Amino acid sequence: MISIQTDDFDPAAEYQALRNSGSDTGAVATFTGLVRASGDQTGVTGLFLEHYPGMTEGVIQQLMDQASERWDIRAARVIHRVGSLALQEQIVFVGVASAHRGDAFAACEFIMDALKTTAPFWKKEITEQGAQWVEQKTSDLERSQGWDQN
Amino acid sequence: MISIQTDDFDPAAEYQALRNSGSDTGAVATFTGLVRASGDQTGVTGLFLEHYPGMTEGVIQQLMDQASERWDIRAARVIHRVGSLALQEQIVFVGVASAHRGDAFAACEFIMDALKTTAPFWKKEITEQGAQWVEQKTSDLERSQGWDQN
Amino acid sequence: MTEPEAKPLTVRFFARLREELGVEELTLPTEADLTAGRILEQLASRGGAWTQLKGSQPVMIAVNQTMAKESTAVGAGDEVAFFPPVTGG
Amino acid sequence: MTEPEAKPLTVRFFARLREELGVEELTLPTEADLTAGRILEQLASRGGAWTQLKGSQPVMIAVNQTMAKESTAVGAGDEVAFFPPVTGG
Repeated sequence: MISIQTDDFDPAAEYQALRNSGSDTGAVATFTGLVRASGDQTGVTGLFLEHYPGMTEGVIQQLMDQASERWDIRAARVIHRVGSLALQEQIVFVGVASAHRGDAFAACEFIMDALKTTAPFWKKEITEQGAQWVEQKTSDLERSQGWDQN
Repeated sequence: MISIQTDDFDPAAEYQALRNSGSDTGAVATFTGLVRASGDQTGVTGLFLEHYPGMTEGVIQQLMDQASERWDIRAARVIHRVGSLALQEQIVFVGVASAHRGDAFAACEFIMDALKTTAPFWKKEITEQGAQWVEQKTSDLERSQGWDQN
Repeated sequence: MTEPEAKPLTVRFFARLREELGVEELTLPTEADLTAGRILEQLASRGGAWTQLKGSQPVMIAVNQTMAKESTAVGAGDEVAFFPPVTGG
Repeated sequence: MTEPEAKPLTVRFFARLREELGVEELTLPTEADLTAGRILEQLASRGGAWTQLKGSQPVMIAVNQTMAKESTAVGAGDEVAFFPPVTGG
């Protein structure tokens, strides 16, 4: 399940869907990203998120397919918000259900890391001094490339 | 927060507590373990879990302290159930809030892996043929030892 | 017989590029041996904010919603997108 | 002056060991140079199910709720626990 949406989401509902993915689901790993006060700048009061409708969903589907080839996955769900978000609002949810925790953790982290460097989303930080597009992080690229070497 | 309890728990409430751990919390990673049908045996209908009151809480606290020394953690919560659990019931919850996702993922997975090999819990699988204590997995020991080499 | 009307090529911009160029989408006529890189050169030659398309900051390219390179061939009916490195999640 | 009464040493068993020995907790008198391993030997010499304490299956040891070894010294007032490898989570 992939959803790109302006509305907030409910991680509890996502978790329940993952939990109910079969009697051999023994592990559910989830990640939620939140708007925090210190990003590229300090004193962040909100974000504006833009995406490339169609391509974004396609890229995330490919990441989920890659994860399914690599790990035993019973269910996976990705939600990413776009538009204006205030401090501490939820930005992104990635959840994976598997028989075993190793697969659930790895697939969840892989999807999140790869999403950050390959899915077409762009983030603008809002501070009292104005708005500024966020620069891509070398550390994000390195985390994502790390999965190629495993 | 550490709780060893017979009652079920609500991952949504745990997530909210982690999410509200400060304006620089940008990442919440959670893991939930569930009773699944195929364990050491197939056709598992339930589990019985025993622990060592006092020592169990002490060991988990040490793991959380170790995680805090190693990663930037804003909050961490561990819940583990004991007693009789039916198929698909929740067994364990580990959640970590951090500024960054790398720290949240690593600390959550470390605590879970280390808990499995060092916290005094013992699991008995119930099938229609009877009950049988679960044997420790070499794979769990290897996963846990992997953290020493990082 | 009438010649079929050539379908145009759509170019889209996102995020900082969209804002600084003041354009979300434009259409270009197609020509022989066209590539995504050739389009970048043509647009950069417009001057002003457009020069950044061949400037020091990286410009990512997608053709028909798949990541592409400057050497990727493009033609009639294709959707070419230019955008800064992605920063979601 | 009266001699202080020697505090006993508590031994606890968990999980499969608790079930197969049919004992959850017992107290032992203390003696000089006692170790966790010496207690295992003494208990194993009781025969029957007790022999597994020195058998092929690993027996984990905790002294005062901290993981310990056979060589760990124990004495009056200590809590010694024996259990199979842990399998929680």
